[in-house]
Amino acid sequence: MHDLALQKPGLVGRMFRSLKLPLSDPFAVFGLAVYATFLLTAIFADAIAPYDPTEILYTPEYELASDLRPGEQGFILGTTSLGRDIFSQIVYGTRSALIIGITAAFMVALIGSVVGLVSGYFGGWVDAVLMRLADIAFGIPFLPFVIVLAAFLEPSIWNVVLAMALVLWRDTGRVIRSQVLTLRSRGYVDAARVCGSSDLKIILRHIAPNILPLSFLYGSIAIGWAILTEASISFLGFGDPQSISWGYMLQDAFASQALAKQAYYWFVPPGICIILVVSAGFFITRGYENLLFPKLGR
Amino acid sequence: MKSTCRAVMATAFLALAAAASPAMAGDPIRTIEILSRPQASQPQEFQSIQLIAQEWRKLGLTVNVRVMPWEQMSDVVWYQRADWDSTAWQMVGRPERSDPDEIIYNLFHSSTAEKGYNFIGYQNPEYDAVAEAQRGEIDPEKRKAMVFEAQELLARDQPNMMLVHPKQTFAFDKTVWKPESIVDQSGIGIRNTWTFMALEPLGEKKDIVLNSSDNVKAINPLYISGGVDSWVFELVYDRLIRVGPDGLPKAWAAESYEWKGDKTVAVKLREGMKWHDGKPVTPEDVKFSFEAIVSGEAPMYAPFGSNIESIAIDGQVITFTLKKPAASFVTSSLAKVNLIPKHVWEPIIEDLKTKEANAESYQEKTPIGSGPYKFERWLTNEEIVLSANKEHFNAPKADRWILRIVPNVEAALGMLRSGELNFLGEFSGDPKVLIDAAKQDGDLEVVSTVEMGFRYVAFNERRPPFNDVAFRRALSAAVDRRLIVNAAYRGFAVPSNSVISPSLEFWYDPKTLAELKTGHDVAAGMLEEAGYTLDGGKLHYPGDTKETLAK
Amino acid sequence: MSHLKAVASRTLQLALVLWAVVTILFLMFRLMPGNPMAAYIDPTFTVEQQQALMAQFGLDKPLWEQYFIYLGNLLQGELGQSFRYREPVAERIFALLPNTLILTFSSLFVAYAFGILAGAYLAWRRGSAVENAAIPLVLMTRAMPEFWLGMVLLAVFSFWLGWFPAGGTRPAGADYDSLWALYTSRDFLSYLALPALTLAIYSQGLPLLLMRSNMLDVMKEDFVTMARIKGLSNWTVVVRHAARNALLPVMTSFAIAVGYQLQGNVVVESIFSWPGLGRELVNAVSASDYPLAQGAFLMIAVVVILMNLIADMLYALLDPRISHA
Amino acid sequence: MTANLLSVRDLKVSYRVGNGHIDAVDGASFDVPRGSIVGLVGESGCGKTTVARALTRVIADNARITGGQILFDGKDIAAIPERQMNALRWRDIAFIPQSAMNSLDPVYTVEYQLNEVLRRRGGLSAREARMRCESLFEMVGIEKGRLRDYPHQFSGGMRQRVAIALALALNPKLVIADEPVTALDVIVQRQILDQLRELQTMLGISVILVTHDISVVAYICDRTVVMYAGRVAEAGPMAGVLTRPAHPYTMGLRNAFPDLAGAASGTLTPIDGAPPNLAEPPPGCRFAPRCPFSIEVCSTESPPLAEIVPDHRVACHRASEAPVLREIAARTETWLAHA
Repeated sequence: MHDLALQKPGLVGRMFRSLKLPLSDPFAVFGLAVYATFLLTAIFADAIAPYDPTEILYTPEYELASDLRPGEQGFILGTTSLGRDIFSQIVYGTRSALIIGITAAFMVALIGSVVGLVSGYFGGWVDAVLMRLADIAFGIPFLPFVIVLAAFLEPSIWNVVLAMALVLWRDTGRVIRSQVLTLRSRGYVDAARVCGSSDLKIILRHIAPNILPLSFLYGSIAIGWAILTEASISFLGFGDPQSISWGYMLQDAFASQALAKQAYYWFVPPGICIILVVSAGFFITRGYENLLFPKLGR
Repeated sequence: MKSTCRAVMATAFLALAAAASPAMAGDPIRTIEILSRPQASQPQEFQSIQLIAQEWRKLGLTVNVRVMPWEQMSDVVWYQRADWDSTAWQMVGRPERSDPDEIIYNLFHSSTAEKGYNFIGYQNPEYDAVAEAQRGEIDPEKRKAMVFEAQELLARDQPNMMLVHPKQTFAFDKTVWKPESIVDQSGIGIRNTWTFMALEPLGEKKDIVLNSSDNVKAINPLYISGGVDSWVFELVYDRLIRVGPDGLPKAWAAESYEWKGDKTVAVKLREGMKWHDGKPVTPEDVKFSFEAIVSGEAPMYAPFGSNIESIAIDGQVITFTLKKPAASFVTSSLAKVNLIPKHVWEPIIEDLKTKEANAESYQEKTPIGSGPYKFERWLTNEEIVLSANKEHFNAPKADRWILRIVPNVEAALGMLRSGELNFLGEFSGDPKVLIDAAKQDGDLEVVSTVEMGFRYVAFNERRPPFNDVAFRRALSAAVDRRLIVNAAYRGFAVPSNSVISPSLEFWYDPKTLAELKTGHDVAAGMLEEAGYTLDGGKLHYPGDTKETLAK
Repeated sequence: MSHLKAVASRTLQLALVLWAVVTILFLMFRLMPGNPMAAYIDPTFTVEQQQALMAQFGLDKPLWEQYFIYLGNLLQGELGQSFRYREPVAERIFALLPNTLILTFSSLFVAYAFGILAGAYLAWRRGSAVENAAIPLVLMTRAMPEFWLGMVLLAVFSFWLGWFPAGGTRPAGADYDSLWALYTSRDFLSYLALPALTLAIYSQGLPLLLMRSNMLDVMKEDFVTMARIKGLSNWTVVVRHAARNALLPVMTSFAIAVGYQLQGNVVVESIFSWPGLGRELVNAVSASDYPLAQGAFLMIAVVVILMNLIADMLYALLDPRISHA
Repeated sequence: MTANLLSVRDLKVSYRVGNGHIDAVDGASFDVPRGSIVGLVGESGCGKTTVARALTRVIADNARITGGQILFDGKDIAAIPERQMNALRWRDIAFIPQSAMNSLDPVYTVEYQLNEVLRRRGGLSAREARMRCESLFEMVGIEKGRLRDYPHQFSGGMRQRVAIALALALNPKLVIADEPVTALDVIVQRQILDQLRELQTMLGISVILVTHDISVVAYICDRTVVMYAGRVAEAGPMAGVLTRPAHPYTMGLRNAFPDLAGAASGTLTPIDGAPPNLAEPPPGCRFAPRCPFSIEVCSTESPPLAEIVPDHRVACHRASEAPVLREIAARTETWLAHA
């Protein structure tokens, strides 16, 4: 017992290790690199972005600095029809994208894991109730649900997160539950119970670490879902105009007829950012799948 | 750049304030809220509000722009009348609003403050008197003087901060339609009933194909269902009077009309008119049309008939006797109420009287009117097809009128250019884009018209500091309207300081705008004069006024 | 006997889920902030008119009473009256449903046909340069916002190249005897092309990846090796044995994809002016037309729930190990 | 017409693994006389299944026949083009897999799968095929009413019979049975083997029976080929090889298995140690590291496969001492001491 404690790495290190990041897969590594880049951008947005993304800018002649092309007047990616700096919006958009993505992913993974754990571990009526709830969640069409929620609540990026937390835990929950059932059938859970470990201890010690990578996998899918959903919601006009997101930028671009104006510098970059972040999530997911379910292999 | 500018300004004010060293300063003014709709649905409104908030902040106010969709905003403004500070709002142009009565009376008369359209709570007995007087005045010149007085009172009190009268921009394909045949209705634009009757085809294409972003809700002559719907039923149904291209009433199904005293109008029905099912249009039908709206089955139309005491028929002459004098009766009632066939609607209304639902929820399979176009087909959310009524006394030159539902403005422009549309009946995008597209395309002609409607910021007079005229005047003066015209409307609007649009030449008082002084210094001066002080860059109430509404 | 029991319990479960969704729907629409009628107020309205309007739609009754009225009406197939259109919700929804279904199914057929073939091909070419390039590309198509893709396709194929019309389901003013005549006309195909393509590009990823990984699994199975030892042609081996088995889960996913697609249509229908259920839902929600929004939402939910059930049954039907247990 | 239906000469099969390769079969030679059952026996990983599959030329993606000849009816089928080879498959060379469960396609009925070979490979008409299906089922003792059933609806033994019926469908000359009874319980094993023998005699075909179980060989085979680590250790008539084994490996193997009849002949003694890693095979005799009788030459020189008595070949440096070694090998301690 004693030297075991000595060898124990810190909690963070242990958590990190049990995530089993798929570092052998080049695409997954690319995905992680994309995440890292955007994460840094989001953290240092204030330092990177030359302007406040919502500030209406004027030229030195005190005219509205609208629809400037990239490079004109020193605006890297030009300005919007409202006279806002596109580059700064992209930079700050990273922040909301990641905030939405990561919180939504966290919620989905957390709720899904807890439901799956409790349901799989305790079984019986708890399981029955939770799985019926999952059935109901499966019966709710997701995008319409978000639309309704976003329309009735005040426009906010948190609507998407809330909707995902309310509905999308279902997939994670079911998968984790079946994983827990498999784990439970293995001897050591019974062994631990015979030794007098409490349920909580068994769950935290023996089961939770084994499902962590699976939660993380579903989390990384959820990041993409959240960002795409936020973009769709913004496009349909239910977004939050106060916080600049890439979806909002695209909506702004289309509403301002960037297509007809051939303002590619406006509607292409946010699209690429979305594709990059979301597919980065998918790449990591695939790396995980290859790691967790090698039978799917390449 | 801008923030430094602000800082310098603030310091300057600080110095000024210190020099004046007021004996007393009130509480700092709480955070002021201003409501706006989202950029997605209302880009110009949203941008105007951003600009306004930015200017107000320079006066030392803390301003919070709250964005909410229309449903929520209207709910707050209408039903929580004590709970908001200021809001963006708009009135849209409609032909019957060519008569100023509705705007002058409903928006500002104290009787509508509690539950009606005076949601800002404007109370001014002097104004009430003028608004009431103009209603009963049949002599146009005398009435005009009263309407001018009302406009000047509003300019003085600034119950609202008037922003602009936008320009309506439409376009059509000049290779399909003869450009000279377009009618530009004042305050409305070229998308109007007159144009649809007059459009002259140049070649083989004889169908007017136009777009709307909004779905058609109903084609029901007894239900005021929405803007797009009115395009349709104005073509399918005739009215005794129509508001002409110049904004003044014009005899239509009526051959002529005549005021007999200040409570009686005699109307002579045109002869030889027929319903789309072939039956003749009779004075009985006309009488029925005006009785149907007050039958209790058409609540939205009821106000347009509620002032009618009796209707008498003598040959082709129909005489309306009113309960009390109403100058606007011709425009707002005779030009508003659709003529409907008695033989179709009488049984329907009798049947509806026994039921809970009313005529507003009744949709005929094939609406029968007597108008210049006949109803052909309606595909839910996709298109409406009308065909020309060649027997009409003002038969259209086009063959069909086809309304396509195109929710996406980008797609609408693309369709216009590809020929899928030949008349741009609605364009919510950037007019400059449209003009550029027309230049590139060569086939398109764009026409902009100053609207009858207007955009404004409503101040809630119930809540301090908006109950103070000086404060309202200062806030209104803070923003140069030209900045809004240029920055938010791209030049496609005219500055406004009156609820009457300059497009209504007869009623419009140009003095209101000419006397409006704007600019930051003007506004700051007004506030200072009224005793407001700046402390630490924050604006404070005058005297010992306490902030009672801070959260 | 046990078969019957399984069907009965499945049906009961379905009913339970439906009831729960209906209830959530009701509460969601009624408990949200905002007066439902506020958006329908005109300056000419009097107080009495406003109250009459509320009464007409039963909004003056207590919430629980509204709920039971709502449930009762639903049981009779009555979805209520639209605030905005003043007509029965069911009528509008059933007018729009065919358009949505045809768009959903045609795009999914294209997506599945392509996805299945390409997935099988990639499984066959596994480890090749083609595969290495294709997989990330496919993942990227799933990472694209649908409206963005739709807009780009619209700009390129309609505005720029002029190959396809920009929106709607038919040429202006064209008349067809029936929906069938419309759906089988050539014109319709050109109107369908772009929205269906947008959806298809987005949805081909799922069947493709699923087919590929299933194929890889199945190709390792003994019976495929046996088929080769039997001297059967490559085609027979790959198509009749490997693909047939790999298809099972893919076909099941089709039913679920229908449910998902129906939700995704919302965005694409708005871009291509497609008169469908998704756009109606968005309109109704923006206009606070509760009965209509509820009806459209419910209709989509019913299809989603039904498709989940069909997916289960389809699997059982297609897999003799379950159907012939 | 040669006496041997099949003659394998110096067959080499190698697998590509990573950057290197493994010679799973390294110079195997044996004969299959017409009308006989030849048992191909050895531990798992000895290359017997690879040989069996190499005979059909349907081998793993990373495997390749790198040398030797497979003379079938006098023709080297290792060298003919794939088209010709494919023509031979199932018509001349059929296969009974280890697990019929996995080797029957789960989504088709048994009848469909029979029909598939009968019609596509045998060119039978629909009617002929149906009659043939029924007679095949009769032949393997399953009621024809079950033709319409799916594989999962049969029991393990029944499925194996179906697999036999399938193998016999086109009257092949050679049937390769890869561990056909391994997955079954002993009683069913006997039934299946009896039937196989019966049908083989009746139809006069040749059978290669691949198994790790020497008692199965003893039960029905005419001849035995013992493989070890990719090579043939000993080959000859079953009786000769099993009663008078000349290779120490065969001797050990004999001790390690119970009789098929169930009665163990004395105690069972496993051969200690594991087969060599074929990526780096030991020089000399590959059995040498495990062999209790190995001498110096064994670990330097590879023994040739030489005929010690007519028709009985052994690859062992001490083949001449076989009778003595047999005596010692029969003792359990020989194998234990070595460990």
